Amino acid sequence: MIEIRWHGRGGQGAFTAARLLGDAVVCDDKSALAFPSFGPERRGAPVLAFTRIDDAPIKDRSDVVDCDCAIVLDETLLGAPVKAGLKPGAKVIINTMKPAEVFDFSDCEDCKVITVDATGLALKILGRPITNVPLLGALTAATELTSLDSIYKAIDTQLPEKVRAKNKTLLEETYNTVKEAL
Amino acid sequence: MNRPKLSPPQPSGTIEQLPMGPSTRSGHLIDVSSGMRTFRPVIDAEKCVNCLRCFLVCPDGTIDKSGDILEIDYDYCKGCGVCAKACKVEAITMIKEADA
Amino acid sequence: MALNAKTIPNEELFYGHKACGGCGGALAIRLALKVLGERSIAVIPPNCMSTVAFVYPHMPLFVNGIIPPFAATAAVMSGVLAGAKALGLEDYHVVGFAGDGGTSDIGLQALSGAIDRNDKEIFICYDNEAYMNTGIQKSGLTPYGAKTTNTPAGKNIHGAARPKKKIFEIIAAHEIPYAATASVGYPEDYLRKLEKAKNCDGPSFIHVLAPCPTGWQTPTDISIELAKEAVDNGLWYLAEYENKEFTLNRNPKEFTDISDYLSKQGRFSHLDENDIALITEGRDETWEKIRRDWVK
Amino acid sequence: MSEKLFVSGDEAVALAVRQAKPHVIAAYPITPQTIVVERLADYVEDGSLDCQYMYVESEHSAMSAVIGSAAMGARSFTATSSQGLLYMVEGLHYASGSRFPIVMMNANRSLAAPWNIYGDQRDSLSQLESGWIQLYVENVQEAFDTTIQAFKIAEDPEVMTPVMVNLDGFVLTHTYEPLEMTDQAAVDAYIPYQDYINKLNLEDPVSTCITAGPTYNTEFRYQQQIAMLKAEKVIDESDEEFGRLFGRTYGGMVEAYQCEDAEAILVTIGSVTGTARVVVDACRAEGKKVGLLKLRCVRPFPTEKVAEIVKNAKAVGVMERDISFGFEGAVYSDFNSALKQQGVDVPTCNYVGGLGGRSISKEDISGIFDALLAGNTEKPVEFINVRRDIDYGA
Repeated sequence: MIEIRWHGRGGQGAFTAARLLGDAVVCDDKSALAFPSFGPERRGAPVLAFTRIDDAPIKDRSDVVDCDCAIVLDETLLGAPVKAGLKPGAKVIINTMKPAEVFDFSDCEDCKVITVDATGLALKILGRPITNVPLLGALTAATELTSLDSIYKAIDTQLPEKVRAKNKTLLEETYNTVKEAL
Repeated sequence: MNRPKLSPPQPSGTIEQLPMGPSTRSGHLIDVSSGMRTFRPVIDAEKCVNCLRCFLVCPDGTIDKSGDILEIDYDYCKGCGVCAKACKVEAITMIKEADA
Repeated sequence: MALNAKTIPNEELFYGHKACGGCGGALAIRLALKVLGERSIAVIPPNCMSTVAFVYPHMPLFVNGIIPPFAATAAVMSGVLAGAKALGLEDYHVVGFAGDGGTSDIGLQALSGAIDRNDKEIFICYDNEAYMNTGIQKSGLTPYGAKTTNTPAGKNIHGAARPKKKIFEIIAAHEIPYAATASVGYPEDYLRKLEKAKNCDGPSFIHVLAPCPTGWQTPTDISIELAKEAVDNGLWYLAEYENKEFTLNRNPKEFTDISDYLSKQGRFSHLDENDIALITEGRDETWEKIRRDWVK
Repeated sequence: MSEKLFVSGDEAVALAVRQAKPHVIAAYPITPQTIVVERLADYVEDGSLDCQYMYVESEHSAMSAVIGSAAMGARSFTATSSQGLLYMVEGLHYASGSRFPIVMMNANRSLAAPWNIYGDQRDSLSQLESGWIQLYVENVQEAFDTTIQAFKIAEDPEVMTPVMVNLDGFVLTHTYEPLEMTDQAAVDAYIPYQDYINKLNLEDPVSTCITAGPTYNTEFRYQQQIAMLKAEKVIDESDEEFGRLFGRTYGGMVEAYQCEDAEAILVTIGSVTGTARVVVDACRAEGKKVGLLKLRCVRPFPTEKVAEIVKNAKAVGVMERDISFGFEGAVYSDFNSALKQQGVDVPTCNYVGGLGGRSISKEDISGIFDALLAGNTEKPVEFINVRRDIDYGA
């Protein structure tokens, strides 16, 4: 079972990304659960979202404790919650203009940090700093958990029609940017 | 007299014949109201001018206007006396049930 | 064709019930069903009228009927309407018969919601000015000074301390298509208003004064007459609200004597001159306002 | 070919309701049920659902409205949660007593105070006496399938009793999972609309929901009890038929998982069942003889079935997200009574947990299995994970 944790702020679409990833892997005939950190958090408050992925149907409904990957939609969220429960070899994907080296995750065993300027890409393509879909692109580039094609399908069912095309472009561009950097 | 009549009681049966949930056909009278009466109204047909005021205000609807003269359904009249008070020509008298 | 004793049907649709002799509420329902007809669906919350209409297996209601939760007369009516509409039924009227408490207190939320939905239901409040079914307790429509079992009259308390809620105006404030006040003491006026409610293409509300000889502590034979007196002495008024306008239907040049009306009723027997002065003052204040605002 | 979607529990219920084609929907929004009523409103707006959708001013009115529509013979649905369910309570009894086949989704949520929007089952379990059939589901697919089954159960002429389908708040209502849809034509055939006799009738007037005094009341109540008992078979059969038509089945009233030779059995309700399955598999891999008894239905209570399943176990735990303060969990009481009725003498323990949304972990469950296997059943009622030392930083 692979467990992904999304760190965002209310309104940034962390849960939408968690859902898109889940839907995409279901398109790949895997199983997935996607759920938010349940609660009444308002716009701007730090929130979590989770995607659980497995080949077999997922039955476990307890909280996600350890994760294979943490995705940070906004670098101001960096801190103890991001480091909590990272499995050895976990990947941390951070939306920032800074290089990966400046982030110290030495206390997390074999942790690999990947950075991407998702805000910059989002501003260029969407004209708005919405970073959930680009970070999903970065995650896909870094992990190959699913394919861009499957995410396109997920975008077609989970997102409103008018934002689909631009988000697909943004997804692809981030994917390519991260692939090149790796 | 054109007024609903006392219905015969339903034949006894098993619990299965009870309606499902508390529901049943509307308009089924198994009891009369005459026992609630101490006085009864009596209409003097000679005095009556057929203004139908009594028919209009009877809370129990026991005054039948369908015939040539007004008729009271004594099965369901409770003897409240509203009709007698309402009668402008004093054609209705309340008499003691025992004397009726 | 004007509705009156001659023109309304002879057939009874609420018959053989065990209401008290002289019950104003029973007359209010009886007359309403004569106007609305046999394809009526009557929603009657737990009150005196449902108590006398629905005790299995004695069934004095000759139309469809259902007892809703006390607070939910109007909501059940809405559901009945929605169900009937969804099933394609036609040519029927959904009517509620709630008492003063079932309208102005516990039933107010659901009634407000139903009017807000613009559901075509006819809501009739038969107002006997207290919770009579439970043994005469004060409701929101109990008038100032009335003695009830929870507003007793003694040295310290003189019965109910507040005037009646202006429920007609509260309902009108929803901009309901049709609302009216009525009295069983003016049956022709009530019949005319029922006909309007019947033909109204949306929610309608009639607040009909319906004396209770038991709760008012009066002889049974004067109960309908008292409902007329209340209009004549100005303690009640006959009015309508439609097209977002109020109309006063009866504007007496002179009021009859309030003390006479009060003294006939045991529930007011304790009132002193001060109380009667207060009641008179309240009446005059109300009339000053309604004459100013409701008379064209 | 069935379509595969990725939806939340709330969305699954809305999709199922759309396939059941109710005539009337009346509901009032409350977290975490809200998405059900939002989606249904969308379906009415886009024309994919043809029904009378009522905006009501409270849950009390929502339940009252579906009582009114069901009284007309209309297929009727509502949904609520927590405080909303409690605000409906009066209506629950009107509906069940009148034998109206209403279907309701309840998003299981804690009750105030303390105020809490998260999941536990104290709302619905406080209503075991309401005369409603109570079904509980484990995952989003089961939520969908059970909602469709609920209409069949409620409207069965022998049952004619309202059904409450319970989904754990958030853990099911807000979690997205794969969902296989059913074919609409097959659903139409599975739950065809049928007229019923205890409804109002313009051609031959009926009085319903009427008064029955001491002379008749007992007999009407007895009928309700008989209908509930008959429902047990109908729930099993409805699930079997669903399985034949759609390829998914849930064991009807209960599901026994790895119980045959189990020495320790844990009884679960709702979504925690999934986590417990994982633990059972892990324990079995270690050679521990443990099993799981999932109660899919709590009213009617599957007395004979549970006794039969646990009769050879050495110890049984009942886990519930509920407590009747001053005593024990309501389901535990029922369960013990069922064993007693059936003459089964197995030590039992009550594990109260998951209150107010607290997660129940795999470690919690494996700890319970270890305790049961070790015969630690002296303390009958145990709160799981009470933090006796409160760390305010955590």
